Amino acid sequence: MENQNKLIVSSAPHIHEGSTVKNVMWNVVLALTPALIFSVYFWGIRALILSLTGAITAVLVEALIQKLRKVPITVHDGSAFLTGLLLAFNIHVGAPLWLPIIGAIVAITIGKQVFGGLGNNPVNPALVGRAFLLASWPTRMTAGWVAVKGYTMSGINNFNTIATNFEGTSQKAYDLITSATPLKVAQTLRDTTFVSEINAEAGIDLAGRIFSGLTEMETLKNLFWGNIGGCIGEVSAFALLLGAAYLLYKNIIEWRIPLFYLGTVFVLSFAFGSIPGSEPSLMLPFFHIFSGGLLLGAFFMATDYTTTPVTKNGRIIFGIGCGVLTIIIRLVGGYPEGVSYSILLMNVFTPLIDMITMPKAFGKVKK
Amino acid sequence: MGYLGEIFVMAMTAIFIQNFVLSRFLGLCPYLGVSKKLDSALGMGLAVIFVMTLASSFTFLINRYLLMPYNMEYLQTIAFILTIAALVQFVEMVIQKYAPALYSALGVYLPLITTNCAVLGVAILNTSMFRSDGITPYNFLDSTLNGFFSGVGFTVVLLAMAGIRMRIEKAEIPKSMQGMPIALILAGIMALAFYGFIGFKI
Amino acid sequence: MRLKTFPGGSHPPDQKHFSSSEPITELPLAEKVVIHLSQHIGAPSTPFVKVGDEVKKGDLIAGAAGFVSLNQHASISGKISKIGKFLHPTGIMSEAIEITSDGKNEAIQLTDDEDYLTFDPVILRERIAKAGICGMGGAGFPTHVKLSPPKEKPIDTVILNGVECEPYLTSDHRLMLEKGEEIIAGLKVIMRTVGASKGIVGIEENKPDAIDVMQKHCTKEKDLSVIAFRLQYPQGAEKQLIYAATRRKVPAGGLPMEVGVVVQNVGTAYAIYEAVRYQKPLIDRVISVTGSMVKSPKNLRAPIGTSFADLVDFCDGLKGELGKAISGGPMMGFAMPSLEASMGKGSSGLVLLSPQEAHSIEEHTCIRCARCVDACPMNLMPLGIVNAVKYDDAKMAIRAGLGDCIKCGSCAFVCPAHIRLVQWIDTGKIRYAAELRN
Amino acid sequence: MSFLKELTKGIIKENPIFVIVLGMCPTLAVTTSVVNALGMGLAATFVLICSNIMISLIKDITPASIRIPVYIVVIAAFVSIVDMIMEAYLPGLHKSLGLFIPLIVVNCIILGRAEAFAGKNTVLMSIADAIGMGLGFTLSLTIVGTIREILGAGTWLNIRVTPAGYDPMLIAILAPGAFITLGFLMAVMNMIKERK
Amino acid sequence: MLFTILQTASLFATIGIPVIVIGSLGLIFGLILAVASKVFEVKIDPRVAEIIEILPGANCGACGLAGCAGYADRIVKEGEAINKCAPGGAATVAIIAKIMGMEAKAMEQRVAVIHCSSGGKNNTKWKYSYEGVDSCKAAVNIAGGPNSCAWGCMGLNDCLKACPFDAISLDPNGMRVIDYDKCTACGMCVEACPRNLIHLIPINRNVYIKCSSNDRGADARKVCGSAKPCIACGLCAKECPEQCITIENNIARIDYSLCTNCGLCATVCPSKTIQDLLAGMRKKADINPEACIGCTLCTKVCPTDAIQGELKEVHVVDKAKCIGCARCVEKCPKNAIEMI
Amino acid sequence: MKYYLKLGLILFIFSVVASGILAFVNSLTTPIIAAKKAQDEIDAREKLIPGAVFEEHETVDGESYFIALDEDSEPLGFVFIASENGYSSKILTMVGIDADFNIIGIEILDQGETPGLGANCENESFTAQFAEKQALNLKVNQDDGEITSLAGATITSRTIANSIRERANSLKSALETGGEQ
Repeated sequence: MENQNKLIVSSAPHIHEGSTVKNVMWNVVLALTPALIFSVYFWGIRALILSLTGAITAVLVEALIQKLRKVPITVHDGSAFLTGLLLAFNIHVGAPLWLPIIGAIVAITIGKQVFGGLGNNPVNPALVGRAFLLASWPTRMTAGWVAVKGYTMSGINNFNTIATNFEGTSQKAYDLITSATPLKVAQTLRDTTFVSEINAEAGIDLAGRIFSGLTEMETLKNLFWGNIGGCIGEVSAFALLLGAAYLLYKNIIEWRIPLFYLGTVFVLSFAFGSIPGSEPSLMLPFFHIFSGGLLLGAFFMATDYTTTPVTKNGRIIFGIGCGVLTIIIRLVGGYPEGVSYSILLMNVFTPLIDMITMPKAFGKVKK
Repeated sequence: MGYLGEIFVMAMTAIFIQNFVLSRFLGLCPYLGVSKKLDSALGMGLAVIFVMTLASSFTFLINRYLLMPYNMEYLQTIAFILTIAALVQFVEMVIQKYAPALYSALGVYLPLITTNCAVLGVAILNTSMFRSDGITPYNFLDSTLNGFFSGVGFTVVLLAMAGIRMRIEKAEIPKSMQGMPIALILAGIMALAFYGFIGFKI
Repeated sequence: MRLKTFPGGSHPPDQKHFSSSEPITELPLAEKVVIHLSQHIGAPSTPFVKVGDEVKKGDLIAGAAGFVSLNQHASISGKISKIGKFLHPTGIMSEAIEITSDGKNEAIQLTDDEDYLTFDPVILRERIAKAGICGMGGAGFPTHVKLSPPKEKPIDTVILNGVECEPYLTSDHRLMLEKGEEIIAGLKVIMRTVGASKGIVGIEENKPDAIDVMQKHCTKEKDLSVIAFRLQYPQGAEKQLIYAATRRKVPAGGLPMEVGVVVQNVGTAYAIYEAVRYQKPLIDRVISVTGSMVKSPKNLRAPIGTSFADLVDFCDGLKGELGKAISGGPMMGFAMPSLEASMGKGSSGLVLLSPQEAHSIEEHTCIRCARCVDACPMNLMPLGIVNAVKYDDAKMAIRAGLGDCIKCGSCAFVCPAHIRLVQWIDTGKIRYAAELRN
Repeated sequence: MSFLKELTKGIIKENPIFVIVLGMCPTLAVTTSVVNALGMGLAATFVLICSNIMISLIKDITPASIRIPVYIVVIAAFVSIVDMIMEAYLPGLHKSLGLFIPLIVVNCIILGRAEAFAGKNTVLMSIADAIGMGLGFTLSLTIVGTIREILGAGTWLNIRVTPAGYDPMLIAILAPGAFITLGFLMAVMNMIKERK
Repeated sequence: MLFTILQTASLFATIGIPVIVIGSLGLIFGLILAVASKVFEVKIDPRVAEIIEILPGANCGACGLAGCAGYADRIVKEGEAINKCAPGGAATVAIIAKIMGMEAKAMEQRVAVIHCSSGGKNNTKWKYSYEGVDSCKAAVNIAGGPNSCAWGCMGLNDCLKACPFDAISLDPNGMRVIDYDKCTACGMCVEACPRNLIHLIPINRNVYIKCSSNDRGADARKVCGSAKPCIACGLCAKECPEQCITIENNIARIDYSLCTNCGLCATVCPSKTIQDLLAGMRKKADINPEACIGCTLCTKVCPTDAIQGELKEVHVVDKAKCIGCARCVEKCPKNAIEMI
Repeated sequence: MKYYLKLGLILFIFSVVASGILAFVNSLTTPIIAAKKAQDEIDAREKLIPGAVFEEHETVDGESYFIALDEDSEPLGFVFIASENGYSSKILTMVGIDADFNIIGIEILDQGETPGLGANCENESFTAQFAEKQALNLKVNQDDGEITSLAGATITSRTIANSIRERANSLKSALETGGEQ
């Protein structure tokens, strides 16, 4: 019969710190807004349109699927919005509008809803969407990038000093610096054909010069503020760090994965990141950390709750694994950037990592 | 690059870049069938490594010393499958008799491997594989190692698959997606992830 | 220097302001008390009286049924009016003896042995057992059992638990302020009983006045010390307290004596002092009546068996509609279906919450954020245990640490999905009791 | 059981791909285009028919303990024949099917039908079973191939069927697309089954 | 002559060598396997061998196990389900069933019934307002369960969730209804109920006690939300013509091995605790006046005194009183009574 | 013993029959396959430089090439097969050049590149652009050359261009040193 006016009885604890899934997700979205603001500042309203297209498509698709599945519609929890936003952040501003739409559809269906929705997906849905797009329309995803006005794609502004005295090749160096993202430049320089095209010694010399240009202070500054070419969300290291600091402060993400991820990249890029003809320098790790989607990945995607290990040691392994894979792909892989794939791959192995790092109870000794 | 480097290239290629399951489409039946539980996946994986290594070396010898001298490469299929079937059955009988513990761990998976196309696949592929210079065909050791690494590649993805499947076992997967469809989509996502290894220059 | 603490844990708001400045007040005589036969861990006591018997305050009315059991004494004088099922502070119905007061409050004769500190440990232990003392922090383990460690496990350290990490509760805090000397005396008795050479009083940093008082009483004794801990829940849990104070790790599934430590609540120490010196049985205790819904929050010294309704009446009643009544603290206490229940020897507080505070949010599906893993002071995987219990996988649940869980509630407190982790774990503990024993 | 019933069951009721879920490797590997799918399907059908006939003929003279090796030899022989004939007369198709022609030997459908059906039934019934199963296999391959070719290349049987502006979704003819396409097809089959 | 030799030689080259090579491979493997099968023979359960024999042997892994032999082994040793072989199909299942001796035994069909009349929205008394895990097994530990009756249904539907056949559904009041057509008596709901309210009874007995309270009558009445508790008055036990009802711990129990499904107990129960699903639907006795010899045997067995008639006179059934137990039919020496 | 023999013999008989049949089929198909391959090459050459007569030659390094002669036995140009490992396979390209090493046309004979990406190198739209380009410094646009790479398949495109360039250069030096035997 009626149970109003009865005392509420429930299991302990009877108090809660007050966090909810909803405010966790929207807080992450909030932490991403500086990056969005920066990219709108750099590229104008189109960055915003692409981002919102991705996010809104994701929300609509999720609502539609949940309606078809006849389960409660939970789009207000912000997870779909976040997925769509992250997906759009991985697309460059010159991409057609249908790219984030299809990406968001794929991310939500194949990446998330077929597994039963939030909490069940084995890999990061936004990255599934991105990998899908990259495999389907490689040219659309890798061509037609736009540099920030007044700057070059690669962030190297003093190309005049770099490429002088190289008869017939300065045009080539110029093209490279102005039209390729920093990591693409690094990859091209590493490719022996670039060097061998010109007579060998001069070629190595030129490659070394351009590479030093990548790692000099001025370029790093451009990388840090975002005065380069790149994907919508990854362009400004500063904005991403701002968001990351907020999340760490709010205790929404945990420090282990980002720290070990970035730490591994730092160490490995210092050890192996330079190219023949260029001196290894302490700038090199910073170049690797600020360029590409590493900060976006390390703080916002490798920390995705559902798809990363739950154990503390597992998170350390995960972070190191992501770092190693990122550097391997950047240095010897077929893609200039390896953040997405390294996180995806580690996602695949997350259940195994969890299993082998199951924590021992306090006071439990090894048998 | 010394021979160690050659081995490294071979391992990376077989395990990640040209993974048997995810990019060569070989051994899919056990990959989809025996990946529901982690322990059986591990048993299957180890058995596959064992048989693939053994089969690679045996079929290499048969190919090099029986078929090639007489220009009878067209008999590869029949000779290889006969060898593999007999080999597997023989190994199974031996360990069942002398190593019951090993048998209960691995042996039960052996018959399943006879008809695993990954084993015949690696045997046939070995006959047309070249070292990284693109000229030297695989020798006996190369073939054996390739068999071993291909088996390892199979095992790695099988284990990852089993881990994920055990985790999503309890997820509220839409009814029509349960079972094989979700396993296939998972495989698709894993293949997508393995695209990160594409174009490696090692 | 950073204060000592333990790994893991959470930071619930302490909410001590309601009653921390209220001195301990004596409760006027209640009309009825209900003495439960199971106020402790172990076999329920055997009643020695029948309906109609006249008893004096302090009379033995039920005896220990075995070693791990407890004596129960009348907490007021009067007539036995009923022996039957009454509402227990944990919310269930259980066997109890009801005494109706005769208004005289006549007590048995007490002694005073000033040389109690020279007594043989055997006698000390006997007096403690006779007085029916159990752990007063909430768990209710019979004290004489805890103070009888086997010979092969020598005890070198006694830790007094003055942490009171549960939000709202202030009874231990007030007791330390007002009865500091007696508590230290109790500590010395405990040390003598178990043959320990070192005594530590552990207090959290949010009670600086208590730290001062206890330190004052300890200054003369070189083998006694007071340690201040960083504020972190559950500092008061036995294993966490031992680790924070001594860096010793009690083995999983083991008792503190395995690392040479005995932990006692400050309230217990006070009761031990009274029992040994005056041979006074445990018939009353200090309880905090607090929370947003009580008109004047107080720390009361009340006879065991007083109904919570009587306590609330003495605190000028409720402010409005009551949402939840918790016996104990909000992290580990029990919500009760009504205030009819009567307090027991382990009742350290009564927390009264409004309906708004009491309502909880619906469970969301787990998003695997792993905050429960980070918060668990026992280094377990709460989400793993819960999933296993949900799908009835006893083996997996135990592998993930079901048996080691201390039910501190840190995991459920921080869970953004509001999953009732503790309830699931509790369900598992009950369902797989047989498997856990193996 | 009638001849006709044996013939038709393999196409829908006991469809080897969608219902029994056997022979996944070629299903995923060679369905990048309809031509390949048809070629593979027909090659397998041919082997299936021949081996079913042969095995139902010899079933009484094979001792149980070497049944599998004998069956495998029979199947391998037919597969090799197909391999050689295809190389001689359809070199293009032979090249694109590549490794998967010899691998018909270990296709679970062939050995499975040999064991489960031909080893126990008459020649006539075995032929019916083989044709049915083979057609079911071919049909399934063609469906998968159709979807993948249209999505991934914008063509069907190498004829352009999509509007000029269509930017082919390459993933459909790559490995991940193979898995995902088949996964969704099976989900659709399940959904249809549930409706019934 | 020379030509013939040449021809033979070239024929040998094209066909002979392959034949020799592969033939000898076959011969060697055949021999090795044959010898090995004897030398390394390991005794296994003959049933395993039999099952391996009839399984397709494709080792496809569709069963999720390691090959046909692995599957056969699991069937025999661990009782794995026998219907997992996709290539084998129904025929194989039938043969395995035969080998395993699993042919459907003639077993009395049973169904699950819930021994409580509360647990819905409007017929449950609550002790407190429960907030917590939506599951009976979890709620039962919180202050002894949210409903006032410590023995009754908490209405959180663990049984419904446990049913693998969707045989349990909710009526508008939130009461669980068991569909007898779908129920297979698998016992999952019996396991699931933490208060042991569900039991399996023979499907042809339609009478059961709809209460499980061990409280004494007055207490039980106080806490029962539907006001239909068993008060252990013992009327049913007294009236039951077969003496199949016993009262123990303040609750009546029916011994179904004796019960004849007459439904009399349901009619006498003062608190309407006994559920009779056939009430009012049973056929009533009818005496053929021509065959009745007036022996009065039937009047003696009738539990409700529905048959009237003096010795040697034709008896008449009072249809209003007859409950359709058919005891008279059995007793009548002349087969004069029929249930219509 | 008899049991073992029986098993062995049965397997033997099956193997013998099977291999016999296979050998027979093989003896029938081998010539067809060989002929077909040869014909394909002839067709390809014919397509590259129509109406010419081809004469096979070998350089000192043992690499074969063809000289295309017109009706008057005047050399029209050369045809050779360039091969190099591409992205995931060995790519064989037949190239026809005129006497000045300008490409007349190319034909991809064999490749196993990624379908949809590298495999598009067989498409007319890709191969046609090679015509009339100078073979001696053939490069793809990424390397500052004139050949527009296939979308998403730079490696394949580059492999083809580079292999042609290298073969053309080695042929040129072989011809210049008069290395013909």
